[in-house]
Amino acid sequence: MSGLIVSALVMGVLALVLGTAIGIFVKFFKVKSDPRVELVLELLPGANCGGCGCAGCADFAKAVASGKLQPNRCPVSSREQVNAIAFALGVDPGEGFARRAVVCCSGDKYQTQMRKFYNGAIDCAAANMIGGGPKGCRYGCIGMGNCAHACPFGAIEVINSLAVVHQELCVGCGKCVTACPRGVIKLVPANSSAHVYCNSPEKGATKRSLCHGGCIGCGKCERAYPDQFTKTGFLASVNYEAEKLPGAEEIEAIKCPTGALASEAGHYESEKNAGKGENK
Amino acid sequence: MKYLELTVGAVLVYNFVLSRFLGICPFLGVSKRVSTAMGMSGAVVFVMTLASAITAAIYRYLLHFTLGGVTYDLGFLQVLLFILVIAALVQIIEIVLQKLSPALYQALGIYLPLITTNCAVLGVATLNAKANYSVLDATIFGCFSGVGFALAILLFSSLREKLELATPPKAFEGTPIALVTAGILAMAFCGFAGLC
Amino acid sequence: MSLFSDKKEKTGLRLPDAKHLVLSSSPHLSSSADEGRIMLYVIVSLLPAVAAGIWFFGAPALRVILYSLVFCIGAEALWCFLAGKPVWRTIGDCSAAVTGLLLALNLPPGVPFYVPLIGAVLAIWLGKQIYGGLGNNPFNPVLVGRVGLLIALPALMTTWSPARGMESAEYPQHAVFGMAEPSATVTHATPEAKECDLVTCATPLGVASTSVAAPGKYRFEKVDNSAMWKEYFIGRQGGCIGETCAPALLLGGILLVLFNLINWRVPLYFAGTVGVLTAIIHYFAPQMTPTPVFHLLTGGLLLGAIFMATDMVTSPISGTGCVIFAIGCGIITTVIRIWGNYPEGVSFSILFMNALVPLIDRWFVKRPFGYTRRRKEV
Amino acid sequence: MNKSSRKVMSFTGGIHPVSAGKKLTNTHAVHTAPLLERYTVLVQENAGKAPEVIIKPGDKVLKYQLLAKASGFVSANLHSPTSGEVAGIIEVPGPMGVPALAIDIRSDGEDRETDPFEPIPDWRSAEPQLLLDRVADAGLVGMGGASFPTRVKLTIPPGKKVDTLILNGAECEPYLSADHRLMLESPCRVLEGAAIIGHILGIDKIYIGIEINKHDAIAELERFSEDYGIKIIPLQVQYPQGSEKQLIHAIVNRVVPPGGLPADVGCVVQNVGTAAAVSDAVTLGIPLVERIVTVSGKVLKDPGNWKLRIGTPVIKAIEFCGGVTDEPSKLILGGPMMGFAQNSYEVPISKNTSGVLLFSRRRALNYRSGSCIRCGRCVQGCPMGLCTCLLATAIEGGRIDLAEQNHVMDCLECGSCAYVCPAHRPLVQTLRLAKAEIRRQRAAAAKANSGK
Repeated sequence: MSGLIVSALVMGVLALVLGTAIGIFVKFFKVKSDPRVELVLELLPGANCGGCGCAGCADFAKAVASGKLQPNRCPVSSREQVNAIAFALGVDPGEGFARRAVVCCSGDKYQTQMRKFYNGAIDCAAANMIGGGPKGCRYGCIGMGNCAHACPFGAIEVINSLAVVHQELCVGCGKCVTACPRGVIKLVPANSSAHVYCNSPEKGATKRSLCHGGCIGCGKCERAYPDQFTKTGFLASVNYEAEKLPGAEEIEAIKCPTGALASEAGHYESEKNAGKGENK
Repeated sequence: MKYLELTVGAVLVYNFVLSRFLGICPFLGVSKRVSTAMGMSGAVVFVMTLASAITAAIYRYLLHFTLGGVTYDLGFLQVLLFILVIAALVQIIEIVLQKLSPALYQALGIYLPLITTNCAVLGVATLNAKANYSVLDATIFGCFSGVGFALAILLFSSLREKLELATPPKAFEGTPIALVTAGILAMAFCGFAGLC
Repeated sequence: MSLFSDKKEKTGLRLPDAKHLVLSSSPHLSSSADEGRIMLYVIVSLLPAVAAGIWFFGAPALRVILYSLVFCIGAEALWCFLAGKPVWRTIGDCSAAVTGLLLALNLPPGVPFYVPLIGAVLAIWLGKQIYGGLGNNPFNPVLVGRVGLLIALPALMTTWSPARGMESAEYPQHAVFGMAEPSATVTHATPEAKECDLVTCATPLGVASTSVAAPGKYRFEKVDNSAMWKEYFIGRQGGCIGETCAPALLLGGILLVLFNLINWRVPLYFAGTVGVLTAIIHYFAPQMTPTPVFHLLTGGLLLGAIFMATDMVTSPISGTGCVIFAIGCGIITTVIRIWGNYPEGVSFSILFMNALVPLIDRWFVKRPFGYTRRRKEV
Repeated sequence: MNKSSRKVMSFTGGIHPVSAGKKLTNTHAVHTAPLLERYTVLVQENAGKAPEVIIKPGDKVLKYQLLAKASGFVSANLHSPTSGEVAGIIEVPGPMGVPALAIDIRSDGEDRETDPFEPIPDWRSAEPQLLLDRVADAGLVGMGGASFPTRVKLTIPPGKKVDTLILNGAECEPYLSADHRLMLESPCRVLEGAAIIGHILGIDKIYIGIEINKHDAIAELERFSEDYGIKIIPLQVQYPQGSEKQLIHAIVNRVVPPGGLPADVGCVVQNVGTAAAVSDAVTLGIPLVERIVTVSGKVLKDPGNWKLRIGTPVIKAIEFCGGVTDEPSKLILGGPMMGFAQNSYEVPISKNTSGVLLFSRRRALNYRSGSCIRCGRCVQGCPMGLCTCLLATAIEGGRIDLAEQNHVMDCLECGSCAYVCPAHRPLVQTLRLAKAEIRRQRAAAAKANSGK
């Protein structure tokens, strides 16, 4: 019996001493922190991609908790996750903000002329500093995969020296946009499905001599759907602010002569199959 | 000479991480950068030294004592008491660190509170008890066990920082290659066998 | 009169199309150095030691060397094949051949074929390829193989056979190395030898670590005297294939320095540290350790100092770093030899110091031009 | 004069590239190129801001007439290389690999000159400011490679004091011998130019550093140098001896601080070619429209040194040398260590083109992206004492911060590391990439700071 009492006593006294010690330390060293930051951080995906414009998820959590940013700025979180954060903080989740990246170039190694022998580091930025890498076009994708390395989600694949974004994996964080030395990658609304896969503002004939896949500025698309397409110089572009974004049927109807205007699925298919015919 | 044996034994021969395989969790967890590894090892050295001192004292004077002619043997409380002490120590470190070095606190993350359940810390306390070291011996042993941990994690983190730049096959990137490296490191430490 | 030159005939102009000109960053010239050639030079420098090994240990040594070479190159080829790397180009850089040769030199003669096989797999796969191949490995692959074998197969790795000449009547000591006296000869030269599996002997370091002092006598007198030193220097001692013959190793070292492949400081400081430390300890406590001459000439010190500690990939970059690395190796070797369980500590010490290389590289970088230690205010 | 007893200066690090390349041209006297039908003069010849074009297509111009006017402090005038008609302002392949604007001048074959400037033969009594203005008006830029406007280099920033002028006659790049021939054939122009620069800066300590493989040039200059009070310093044959920081260290044993300019240690460094141009501009009143260019390479039929006018397309320079005997795979403007590979024959010669080199596939360095074996040769060879291999590995692994900590910004891009690398790794390119990235980051940070 006395053993029981003594052991309880020993434990109790020790616990009391240690508890007091912790209490004293807390008094002197306590750091005030917003518990809501932790909460938001927990609800965030933790990819640290920087797509929100902050340096990592922790920074974003701070910004959201302090009301500087709206929760929907996180491109990785799904709508439900954004709503959960908004609900937890009792703030407005914000308007739809989803974006996707698109590599606006169709100049794979079969389409574009590989006119320059390049010998050096396999890195887009490095190649761009030396005469622009192995391809003739000064505006297109260099195809050495800096964007693919930068993508935290593995959404970019380099096929035949051309980067192609897998739309189902892309969250629109924009890391590839900063990684690309040429600015070929653009962020577009997530619900768009057709794009002009060309980035070169050069003259149609010049472009044609360099690349078979480039937009030659024929204006076919603009004539057919003036609301949805605009042509500036020799480069057509999709008007992403239009009421109805172009889809498969419009593409089908226009029949772009060079194939620069294509649906995402069609573009991916054609790149995947490019060159197979030639090998046979 | 006894202390030399104690220290060399704790640091090299019976290195906590690479020979006894204790404390692997933070060894793998916070060894991505040398700076955080150094912060962690500082915390571990501190906790191990203090925990060794306090637990040795508790073990010697609190768990076996005679009161009013009755001898009490509270050995069954050993683990319970040790964890209590270690937990309190870690709590204090956490509070202090959060105030003094928020960056390190952030970098250590979950591994800091996890020192509580770090088998290295509890291990050193139990080993002390088993060897029935005096309080001084236990403190020295605890401290140098911590130094051994620090040495291992310092070497390991610098290697990992270098490996980060290497190009291993995809399947071995990250933790697998780190574990292989830790294995080879342990092999190198085998050579110290028998020093004391 | 027109000054134009364009009317001139364009003769002899066979310029390629401008788009076939190669674009690259500067510089556009290179020295003749080449990775494959470096490894080839290393192999050339290893040849004296290989030849000495075969001379002293005969056919079993040759067998081990061939096994090791084949297995190392095979392991490399298999990995590259499985990993989808270019097989021939990887083998073409000769690094696997160097690893194979060095591994063989680090094995006792007469080990069964699976020892070099396991060693090769450990060295090439675990030591090198798993890290991404040549240049990425933090540990010397050969040592990963050897230490792995030493830990896993201690008995096989410490069964030594006597070197040529040790069975002759002039050899100063037979009994201490566990060999029969020449009068009752059982050597590999006689028919009886064929009946036994293996003729074994002990290494000087092994004998030294187990020798007991007779009262009033120098503990190591049997193995540590000038007559024995001469034998050790020539290479008439038990040991790994490549570690016994000092002249061959020194010649290899000189070749390496001449080829500008190693930092001469590393072997010098490594061996020097061992020599100085053992000299001090021997001076104050002669019963504790043999003389420095004994330490320098026996075991794998020379092989390790000249060929393994100097491995470019796993030693520090800067000169200061190399010196620290070598001194560290020397200290740890001495400590393990004198106090440790293992009679030999060269492999362990280099492996341990390999782990320190990233830290040495970080802390002892060369000061760039223009950075003064204390910025002087002018 | 006993040369062997003289102390030969040098620096630590660096490499000893093959010396055979120089022999192709260094005994060939400079030829003057015949007049061409067409010159495409790059608008931006200088580092800094492009000058403002003041002529229109269709204008008739005379030789030495001003084509473009400096548009700021760091900018330089541009003069016509011959008389003729301006056909237009067109885009031509530029020396940096990107198309550049150029003035297309159709020569009228008469090569009529204007006299843009009054010669100042007694410059010793002239005002330094007058001479400095002349240097600026004549459109002088550094002819060693960077083509920094000479006026900027000769205007000492306030608070700095210079006491030493160093002329760079090292010409450490393999293959090039343009400066060598210049010093050998017109030593007095070089010395006079040096003396004029010294007069502008108010300096009487003037050195000319020359690598000892040009002993004939050293002897030639020494014949006259005492008249000008100039000291000739023989330097060891070692690349990059002609780099400003290394040259200053070798000659006056001063160390330019990281990120600093020669003026920080009281020095001004000028190329010998620039000095000769200064002499022409001041004593003859001629602006800079031509320069000596080494046209070399084993594949050329007849390599040599040519006096070429700016705007001469490279193809013409190759033609002057009789074309090629073997198929070249690389065309380089500048030296083989720091020059730029070209992919067009239409690139015009500019004020800083010291060489036109054609390399066959065998001679040109073929980069591979193998991994580093840490042999440390690049570290030994780096004149700045950088651990190049560690830097490159870090950059390839995406750790630009690590590279920045280890002073990647001090890299000269001299190419010593890539020259000696046995794995033929594109080290310079990798380091250059990191430098560009760090500069971008710093600019972004500065912008963010100023915005706050």
